[in-house]
Amino acid sequence: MKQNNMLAMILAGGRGSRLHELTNKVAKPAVSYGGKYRIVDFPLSNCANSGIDIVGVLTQYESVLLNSYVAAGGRWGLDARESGVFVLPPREKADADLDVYRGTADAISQNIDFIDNYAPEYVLILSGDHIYKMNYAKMLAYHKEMNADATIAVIEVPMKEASRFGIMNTDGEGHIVEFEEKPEHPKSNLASMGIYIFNWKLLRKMLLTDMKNADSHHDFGKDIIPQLLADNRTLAAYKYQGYWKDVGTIDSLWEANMDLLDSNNELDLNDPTWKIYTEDIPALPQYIGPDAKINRAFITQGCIVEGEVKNSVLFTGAKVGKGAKIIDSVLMPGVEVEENAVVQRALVAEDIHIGSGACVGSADSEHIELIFKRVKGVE
Amino acid sequence: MKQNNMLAMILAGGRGSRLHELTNKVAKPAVSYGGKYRIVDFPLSNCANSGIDIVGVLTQYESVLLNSYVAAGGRWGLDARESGVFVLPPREKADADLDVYRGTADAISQNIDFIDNYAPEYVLILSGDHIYKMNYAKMLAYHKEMNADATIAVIEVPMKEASRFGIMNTDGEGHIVEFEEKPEHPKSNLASMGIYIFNWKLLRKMLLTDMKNADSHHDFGKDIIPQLLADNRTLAAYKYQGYWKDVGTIDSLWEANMDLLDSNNELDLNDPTWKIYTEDIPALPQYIGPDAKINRAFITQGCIVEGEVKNSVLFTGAKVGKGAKIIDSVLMPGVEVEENAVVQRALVAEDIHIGSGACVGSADSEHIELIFKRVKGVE
Amino acid sequence: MANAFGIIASSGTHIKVEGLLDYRPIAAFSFLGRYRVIDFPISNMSNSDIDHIQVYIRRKPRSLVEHLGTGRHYNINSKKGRLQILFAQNSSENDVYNTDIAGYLENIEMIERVHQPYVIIAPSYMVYAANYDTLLQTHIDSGADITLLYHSVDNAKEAFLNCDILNLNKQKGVESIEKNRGSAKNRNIFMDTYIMKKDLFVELIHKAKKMSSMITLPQIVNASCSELDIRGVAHRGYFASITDFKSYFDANMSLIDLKNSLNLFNPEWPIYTRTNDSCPTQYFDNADVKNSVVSNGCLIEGTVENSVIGRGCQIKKGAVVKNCVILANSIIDEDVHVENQVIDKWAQITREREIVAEAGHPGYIRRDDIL
Amino acid sequence: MANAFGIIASSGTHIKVEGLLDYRPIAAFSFLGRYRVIDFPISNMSNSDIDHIQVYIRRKPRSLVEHLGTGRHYNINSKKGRLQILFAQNSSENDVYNTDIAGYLENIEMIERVHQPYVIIAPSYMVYAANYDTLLQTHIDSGADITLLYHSVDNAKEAFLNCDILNLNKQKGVESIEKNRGSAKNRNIFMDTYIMKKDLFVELIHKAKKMSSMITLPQIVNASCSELDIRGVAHRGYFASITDFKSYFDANMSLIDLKNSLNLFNPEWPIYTRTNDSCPTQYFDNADVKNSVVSNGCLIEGTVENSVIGRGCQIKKGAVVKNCVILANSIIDEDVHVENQVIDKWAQITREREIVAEAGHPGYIRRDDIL
Repeated sequence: MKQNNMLAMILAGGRGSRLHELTNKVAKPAVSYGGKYRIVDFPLSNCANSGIDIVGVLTQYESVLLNSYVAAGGRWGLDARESGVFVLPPREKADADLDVYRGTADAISQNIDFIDNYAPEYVLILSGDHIYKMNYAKMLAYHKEMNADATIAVIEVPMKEASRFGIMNTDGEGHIVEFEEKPEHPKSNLASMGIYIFNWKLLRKMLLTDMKNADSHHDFGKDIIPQLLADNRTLAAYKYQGYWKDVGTIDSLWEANMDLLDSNNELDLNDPTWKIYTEDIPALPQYIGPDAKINRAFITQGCIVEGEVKNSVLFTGAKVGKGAKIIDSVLMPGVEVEENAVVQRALVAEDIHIGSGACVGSADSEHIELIFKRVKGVE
Repeated sequence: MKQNNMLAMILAGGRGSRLHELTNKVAKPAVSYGGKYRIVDFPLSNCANSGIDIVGVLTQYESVLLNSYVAAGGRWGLDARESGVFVLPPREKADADLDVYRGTADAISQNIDFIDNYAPEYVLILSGDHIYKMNYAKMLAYHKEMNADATIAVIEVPMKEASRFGIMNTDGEGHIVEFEEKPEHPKSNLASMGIYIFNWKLLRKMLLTDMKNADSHHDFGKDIIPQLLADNRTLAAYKYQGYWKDVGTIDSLWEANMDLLDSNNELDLNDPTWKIYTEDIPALPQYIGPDAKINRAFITQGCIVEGEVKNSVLFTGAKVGKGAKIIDSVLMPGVEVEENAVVQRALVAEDIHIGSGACVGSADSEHIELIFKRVKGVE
Repeated sequence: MANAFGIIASSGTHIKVEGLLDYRPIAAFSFLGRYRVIDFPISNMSNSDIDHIQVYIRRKPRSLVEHLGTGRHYNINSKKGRLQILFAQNSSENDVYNTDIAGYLENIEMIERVHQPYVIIAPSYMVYAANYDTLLQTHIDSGADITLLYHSVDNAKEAFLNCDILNLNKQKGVESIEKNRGSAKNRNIFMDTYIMKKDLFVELIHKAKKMSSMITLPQIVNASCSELDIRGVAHRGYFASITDFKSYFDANMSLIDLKNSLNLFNPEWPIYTRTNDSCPTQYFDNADVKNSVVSNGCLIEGTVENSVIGRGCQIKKGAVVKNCVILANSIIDEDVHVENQVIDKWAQITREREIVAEAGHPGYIRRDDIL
Repeated sequence: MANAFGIIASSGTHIKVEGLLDYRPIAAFSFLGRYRVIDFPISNMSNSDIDHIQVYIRRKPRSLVEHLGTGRHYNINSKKGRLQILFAQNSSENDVYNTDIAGYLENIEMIERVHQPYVIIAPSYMVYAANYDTLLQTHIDSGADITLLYHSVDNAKEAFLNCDILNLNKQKGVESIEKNRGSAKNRNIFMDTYIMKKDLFVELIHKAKKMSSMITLPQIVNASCSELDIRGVAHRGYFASITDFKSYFDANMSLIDLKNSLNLFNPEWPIYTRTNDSCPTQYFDNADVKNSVVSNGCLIEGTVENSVIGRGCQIKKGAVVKNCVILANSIIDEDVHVENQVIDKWAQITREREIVAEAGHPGYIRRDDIL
């Protein structure tokens, strides 16, 4: 029957505390991005488009919104008969008390029973907070071709930034021979994307051992991968080329949004053969008023623009009043900027009102300003 | 818009330990019943048929199967655009550590944020492990008509059994004036079914107070209802008539299955206007062999009967070999009874094989025998 | 959970929308960029808690069948509820036989098998918001046999010429239904919306059949005005009737005005549609967009004024689009100037530099056409 | 994620199944109680990782449209995949115009817009299990232009009389396709299943159109046998072709034998269908059921032997059902004796005490009929 016998597990437990107030109420994977998406739409749509039917989402911190959001698997077409998105928070078990996940590997260990239900041959481990498009079916084909025990997706980063990443050193045939976490003197510029394919039988065995190891951090990068190397297992590096972004900070989240304004942006959300699916919110089409001025912008349905928008991204339901100016900024869903207000180099959080005539952000700030509280009008 | 502005919360955390080995791996609401159903199909189908769109399922103990099962809301049609079944296990929060639910009321308290998302006017609280058909829309209409702060569904039980239940004493107009948990000398025979409708604003306020009360058991029966009475709130009793069964023991689970064999059984699973929906498993229709003998039986698709079945219920994929006899018994999904084996007054757990010629159970046992381990053949 | 089921009728054979109708029924027409006309009656029903809806289709069913699916996107529970697509055979012998009544008769068992006691019948060529649940209650409380919905207009001389009108007495009793001949300004336009008991509906179908094979539902209701208690109920809010090419164009244009739009769209009464998973629209450096309604998935480098732009359109550099209704996936190439046009799906305007019609007489560009 | 999209063709006009075909196309025929014939080709495709499937319908689409829905129950991802229902207009002028080619031409843009390079075409009137993914690989590896699936039989004199046969050379090259005239016992029955490049398929459609409006796909493929490399691949396992009333009855009966059944049904290759949410079947005190296939939702008090019973049927006390195929929701009343019958949906046999046809010549009871 289905040949793509691979189940995906998305690690979506990150608190994303460097996103400050944006993650006060939602987990990082549920943060809004690109006008109408949430970050987790990317790994989930990638799974759907890669023909993966069963996806487990490992959540932890304050995840009521994330849980409800991903549970509606139909958004990604993942609700056919033998398909589903399953939210997997820590559970109480017959032989173990309720406890948080101790690390990325522990999150999988605690859900061995879930995975066993589907008896997959391969398990794909993903992070829930990266923005990219990848065909995991191709990565699996490479994994099989390489006869690997595990395959890790890697991306070339500028050599000078390599010491910020987990770096994979490979031999001439694409086998990983060494893994260094944030090396001071990197030997290669192949950074791990935190995307792994494992043969399930092997991983299962390793996790059972790892669970009992008191010295382990129960982490893929720190424990499982080094152990595989120590055991002389075949680890393949799958080179990815294309857009990939970890939006860990307000600046990088803003930047990732700004990337969409380029006429030939690498992410290309308009590609009909690899759509990114998301929640479908009933909304009017965009209303562009008689006095509006729009220049380099990414605007979605439900927006009403009566003022000026320049070099900015407007999320669902954002409203820009007459005479208002939005420059180099991101307006998250439901933001309302009243008449004559000015927003510049700012990221305005969901549902925030900027009163008429108010000015937020500034053209020459080093960092992007996050506006997360109502701003009163000045008129 | 939708007038039935009521959200349902199903308490599905019960361990069901009196069901012994049946609940080793699954929570009680996920236990199989009636040939093709699981117990939780009943409250979920009732919700769907009553026009409720949002259902939260509060799980706790070892719920990987239950969680995956209810998450596929499409089984009950609860996956339309503004509809969904959401699994709600205990969560870690910004201001609170991960902890188990301390009681039925605490389970709701810990999910106030979930409920608030939907801003319902009414909240329906249900238990996930009772078998019955009820139109909650009618109960809500009664709640409104009575202008009640809370409405509790009650059922008449034989007076001599009343002391096993939570008993509601009412005035002439259907208002609850007193609540007694398992009273030694019951004043009425109206037993609480554990089904409550609350005005959400009021319940929310009470839960916030209850959470902080160190002396509370955080339980609806023990704390919230008595408090409502103490506060002189209007509590209405909604009298239910019809089949209702708590299948807490092996004997009562067996009995509930046997009830289906009556030609005019009260539950009437064949009623086209109130169907019970469940997982749809690809299976052949029933195969009845050339030498089969079937007499008073409830048999579902995927079964293959080549022997004799009398007064018994066969679940999906059960197989009865040539010459085998199934009498007064329940064969759970995937049970295989080989040639010439005899099963009598027994409940055979999922996927168990009974070897050829073996005999299990006995015609005159006091209790129903639970077979949960493979039985070897004797030939 | 309403006490009624819904019927969405296929539009009558007297309604002709040149061009667009060659490819799909009016129900499947694109409307205001992201909707289809049928989204309005279905959303009205779904919002009114009607969860069993029968949609009648006579011809060109493909796009409508695909758009409707199982109705999940209209918030209809697919187990308890049912969005049922029923087909009326299109007689090619003589169009006069293709009445609404013929379609109902062909599917009469499907109507008889429904268990709700009331039926609400709505047209698939009109755009309005209405709470059928409230109307049903009004109908039941009034004791009337049939309730008809109407909209009072003051431009019946020049508009709504293909619609029926209700003649009402002081008590809102319907004295007759007749064609609007454009003879008076003020008229009560019949919104082709009926509420009655299912049994009466079935009775009327059979009665009509006996009278003539050409008789339609409004005609048999009109013929019953003296025997039955038939009442009109006035509708307020936005109302448009798509009965010809001009009225289709005008209805779209009228909703570019946000004030009109808010008269139809209400966050408490969502109009659902099927998502296409398009990404947001990208406006480039030289984009100049004013007073327009734009759908997602577009790439806009040119000038757009006073227009409705469908999903996935491209307006290239130097292109000028004025007073147009552009349907999904069309391309207006560099330096092309289009004005007063309805441009059907997948069209590409590349070679022709100027396609301009005079105001009040919009032109039509065919689907998949390359100009 | 296969490299191919699927087409499920509507059955040719030369195939007539008396009675049943009046109400629905063969694709929508009930089969073995809980299935419909089309469940087999769609499940084959879904199991072969084909997630874009076009189903062509020419007439009476209602039950098929309802059964197919959006394809979720066939395990087709509704976002990435697509179960597309395409309609071929049924010409009432002259049935000879209603060819498969005419249907493809009518929807040619829908075929051209597909991005998969290969197409697999399967019939909607045959019952078999096959892995199209393996076949596609075989096709690609062989370098053939077209691969055709066939089944070798030894009863072609009396069965498969309305089917085509393949004449093969030693290398499995197809030399010609012709009608089975019943002139030989051993024949390679063509399973009306094609694998080729999409571009070649489109080319053949246009070529056929130029030759004659009456030409069909097997005919144009036959006409191409000398130019193209066309090969046959043998199919093993259960195979039935429903081309007339008798073959429909026989196919159902053949699967009462569990051995045959296991030749078609395989837990690793599930045949999906749309659930009706029926409860299990209830057997009462006096039930006497032997050698039969029974669907869910039945109430059985009588005797059933050697029969296929559809969903929700009632066999009342004293009733005797032998060698019958009973479709859903029919009622066999007390003491009624039926034998060798196909009983269509919603029929009630109440007054007639005995309806018995002779073996080998099954009778047919109409849908909704009361006897």
